[in-house]
Amino acid sequence: MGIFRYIMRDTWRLLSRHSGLSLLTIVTSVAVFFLVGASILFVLNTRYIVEAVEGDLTVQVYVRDSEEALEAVARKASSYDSVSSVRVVTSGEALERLKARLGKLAEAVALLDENPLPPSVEIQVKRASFATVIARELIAMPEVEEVVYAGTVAERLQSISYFVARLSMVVLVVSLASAALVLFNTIRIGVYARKEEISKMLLVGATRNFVVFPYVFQGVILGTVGAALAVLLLWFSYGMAITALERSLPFLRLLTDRSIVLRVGAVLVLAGVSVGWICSWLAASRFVRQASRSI
Amino acid sequence: MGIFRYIMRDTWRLLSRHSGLSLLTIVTSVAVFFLVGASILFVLNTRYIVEAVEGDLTVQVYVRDSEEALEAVARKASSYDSVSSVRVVTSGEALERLKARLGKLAEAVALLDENPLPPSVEIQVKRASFATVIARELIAMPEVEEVVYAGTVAERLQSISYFVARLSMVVLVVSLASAALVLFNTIRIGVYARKEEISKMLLVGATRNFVVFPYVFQGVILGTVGAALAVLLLWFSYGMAITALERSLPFLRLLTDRSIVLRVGAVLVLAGVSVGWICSWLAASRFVRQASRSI
Amino acid sequence: MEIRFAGVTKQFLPDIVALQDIFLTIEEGEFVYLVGPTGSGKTTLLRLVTRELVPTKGRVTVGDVNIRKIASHNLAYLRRNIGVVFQDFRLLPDLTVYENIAFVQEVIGVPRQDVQKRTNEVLDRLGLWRRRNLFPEQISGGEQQRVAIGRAIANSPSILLADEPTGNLDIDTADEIMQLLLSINASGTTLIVATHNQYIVDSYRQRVIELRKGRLVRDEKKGRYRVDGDF
Amino acid sequence: MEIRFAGVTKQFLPDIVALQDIFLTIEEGEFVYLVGPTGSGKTTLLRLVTRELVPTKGRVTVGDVNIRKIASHNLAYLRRNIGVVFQDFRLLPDLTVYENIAFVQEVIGVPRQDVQKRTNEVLDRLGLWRRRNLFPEQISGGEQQRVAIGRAIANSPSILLADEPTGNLDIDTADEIMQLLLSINASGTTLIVATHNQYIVDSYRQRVIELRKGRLVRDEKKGRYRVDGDF
Ligand SMILES: Nc1ncnc2c1ncn2[C@@H]1O[C@H](COP(=O)(O)OP(=O)(O)OP(=O)(O)O)[C@@H](O)[C@H]1O
Ligand SMILES: Nc1ncnc2c1ncn2[C@@H]1O[C@H](COP(=O)(O)OP(=O)(O)OP(=O)(O)O)[C@@H](O)[C@H]1O
Ligand SMILES: [Mg+2]
Ligand SMILES: [Mg+2]
Repeated sequence: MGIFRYIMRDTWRLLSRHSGLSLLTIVTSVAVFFLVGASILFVLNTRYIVEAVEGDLTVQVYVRDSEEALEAVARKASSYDSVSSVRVVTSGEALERLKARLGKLAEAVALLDENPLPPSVEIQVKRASFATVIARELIAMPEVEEVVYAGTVAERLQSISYFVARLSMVVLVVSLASAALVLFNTIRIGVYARKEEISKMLLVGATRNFVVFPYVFQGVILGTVGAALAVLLLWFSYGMAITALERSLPFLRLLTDRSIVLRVGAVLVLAGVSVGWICSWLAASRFVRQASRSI
Repeated sequence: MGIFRYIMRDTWRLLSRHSGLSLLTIVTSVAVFFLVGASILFVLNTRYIVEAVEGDLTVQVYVRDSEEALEAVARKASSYDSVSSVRVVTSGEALERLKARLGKLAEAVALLDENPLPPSVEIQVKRASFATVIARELIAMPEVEEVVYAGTVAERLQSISYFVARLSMVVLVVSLASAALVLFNTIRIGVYARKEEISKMLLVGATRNFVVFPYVFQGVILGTVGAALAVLLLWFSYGMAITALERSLPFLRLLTDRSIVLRVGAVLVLAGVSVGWICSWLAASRFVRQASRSI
Repeated sequence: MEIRFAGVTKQFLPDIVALQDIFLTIEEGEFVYLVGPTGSGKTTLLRLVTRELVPTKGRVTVGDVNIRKIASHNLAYLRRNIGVVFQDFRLLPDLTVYENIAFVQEVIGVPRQDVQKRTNEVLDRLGLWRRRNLFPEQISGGEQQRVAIGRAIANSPSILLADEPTGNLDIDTADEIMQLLLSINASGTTLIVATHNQYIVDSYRQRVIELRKGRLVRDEKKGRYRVDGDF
Repeated sequence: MEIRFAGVTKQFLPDIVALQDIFLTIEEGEFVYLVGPTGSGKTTLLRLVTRELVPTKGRVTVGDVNIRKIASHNLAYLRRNIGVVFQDFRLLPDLTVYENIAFVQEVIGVPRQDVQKRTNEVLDRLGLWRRRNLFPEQISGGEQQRVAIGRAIANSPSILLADEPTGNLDIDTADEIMQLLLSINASGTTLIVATHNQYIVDSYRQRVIELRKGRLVRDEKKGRYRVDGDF
């Protein structure tokens, strides 16, 4: 217990007696964690947008003209988990839509004696990849005449979404790796500046732990404070970014709930604690080993 | 001249006698420059893709049915710089297209006695924002009956492209700022580890420049080597990324020419030189000033 | 604790033999001067006792332990029994005079109040009380040397190694320090003092061990700094 | 160059007056011992000459220059005329013995060959030739001290300040160093030697200036380490 208090006191001394060094390290870790946090938020939003776009995907199922057939198909479609909404479109509605769509050509359609358009069931799927599956299953029903859906678009969306998922992993891995590397080096160079002291402490009978732990706690504090400040910065800049985006790109659906920053922030702070711990532990015990190697 | 040689020799000593420190600094600067380079390439590609998508934008101009009118409109359209291609679509072609587009409904069209579709001029614009302008100008021509273009899509594309342009600036500024900050801190902490030596050198009669310049050159070398290695890394990983992207997202038009990496690389190396110079100069001269302040 | 060198050679580079074939026993509670010209191996001998160095040949034992056999994580416990006044002091530059002396006690877990009491006692004894809140670089060479001495004796170690402990002290202060060392020795601590100070060796006669070019050339009870008629 | 202290006081903290009201003139080419108990202000006096410190009150002039008036970028040129053996040596830890001595010559732009010649000469004179490629932490205390001396004399400065230059040397080596310093003084260099070494002060009699608690209490031509019957 006594020892622990001495170690905490030594941690405080390390921080305060080289406040310049501490400040530099904190600034570095703020920059690093801000970058990591920003890339995580970017990735989360991109994924969300892609998902939202995917959600707009419609499968149009043309059905033989009978009330029961329509209902059967609609019922079957509703039973899928991956379907988000099902709507029945009658022949009349379909004609109205066609007229609206043709615009200039509407008069051509008006020349028709009878309505040639079949009724259909409009299915909204949750994910581009489901469209193909559902289309294939519904075409097997005897009531169904034809299934139309944006094949290429669905495929493209699917591969884009797959790509975004992978990209987000790459961005995360690269930014986390660089972050850890940079922090590790910074902390290590900081310890390097004091390796003389480490060897002196060992010479007067300090145990390895007594020497190493103040550095470890110092690293944890610097990492955590850096991460926390980065989260603060992210909080404000995310707010501003979202506001700016909503003004200039109102059609994008973004993660506007700022609580997402807090969740990302929690991860960052945790990373700060562990990166700080690991890096300073590695750095300090390396110099301890070096210093206690007798020649 | 003699002095300069001594300074170069001292630079070499700084690098080689603390090779651990040099290595750490290089690794940090590789990480930092890699991140900056990657974000630049990301931004360039995003801009390119947006431009490419924008380039797909078509303005359809319906013209009163006469050869001269069609030609007049086509001629006028071709005269715009912002137009990338102009094509005349006859009534017959239009009908074929409609049939293809209606699919299931083609038979409805087949019932028509005469072809009710007007001929049109199809204009490809280079940029979403031009579509509105051209549409407005062409509708003023007496030969033109109607102008149809993807109004919302054009607007969205325009704001997305505007946003991507701004985003790329933000990404660049943030990543450059963090890079400079991290490198500055790293170099500064490295010099911090040797401030004792700086004050000793000053005490035995070294001029400020004699003390500072080895640190400056050291910083330049570390920054430049770091940037160069980062460029090498980018070269390979960009190749791999492009290959992977082309396989999974073949419809995306990317900057596949790897010479783009070399151009970005040149910028990075230049940044390495200048950031290395400025940071180490600031750091070293700060400690020189501190050491030569008499109490 | 007894210190024993059995055929110890310490070689640094192919052509630098700092100690050669040293046989030496220092009993518990002895007071030994280590003399010899500069570069003769005095500091090297002391560094072998604290296992800052390990011998190239031969065996060094402290108490019952062969210092080569100590696992490096147990080293701290050996060193706590040995107080050292380093020739270049090796004070911790970020700690004040007070903190430097307190540190070695804290390291072994002495409770706060005891540390306070003992540190103040030592500061007082060495005339450093008024400098207690200054950092090493703010005090004079002789003051730093006394801090180093204070740090070495703070834990009342069973062995005290003092490497040139009076090199930066005037004669009167050196006398006081010698009184202090003698009283510590009287309480049972083994003392090895490496020194060039003829005055103290000749004034406070004790066993003298002389090294020359790494070889033990003289081991005399109640000796002098130099043998009469030496060179 | 003449060194003149005119009413110099140096105060560090509200309660630490390291030097008080010093009036002192040291002519060009003089040899002066600076003595006094530990903490009496010897090092502080020397640091005022190199402008490591500026006086709190009074004026220090070296040659014709008031050291307070030197622009800090001109300081280097003042310091090149002053060789200093620091009490704690202050060798550059990343440079070998050879490089440490060569460095001070390179700093003032001496051409390579001349640096080589002079450095080897100095190494030879100080018996450090065989240690030339070792780093400071690899050599003994006395060897480090001689490197510090070698560095200070390498540029044949017009003023040589030596702070406790024999603290880590045995008597014979100290004698050699004194011969060296005397020969340097004979060639016109002003010498101030701060020391606790009674033996050298009494053997090589020169002007002695004694400080006590920051005050100049004695200034004697051909003096001794202490006045007979002192305390
Ligand atoms: N790490 C090392 N590498 C190479 N040589 C060394 C090393 N440490 C010591 N030596 C050499 O060993 C010899 C003995 O050194 P040591 O420090 O024991 O001398 P010393 O008797 O303490 O001298 P002094 O009185 O000058 O302090 C010296 O010549 C020194 O140069
Ligand atoms: N930077 C400083 N801050 C506070 N006090 C200082 C500082 N430098 C020196 N002193 C004090 O001034 C006094 C004179 O110091 P100085 O180093 O001149 O003594 P000295 O005569 O050289 O002693 P020694 O013989 O022990 O080397 C000392 O008591 C010291 O504690
Ligand atoms: Mg020694
Ligand atoms: Mg002094």
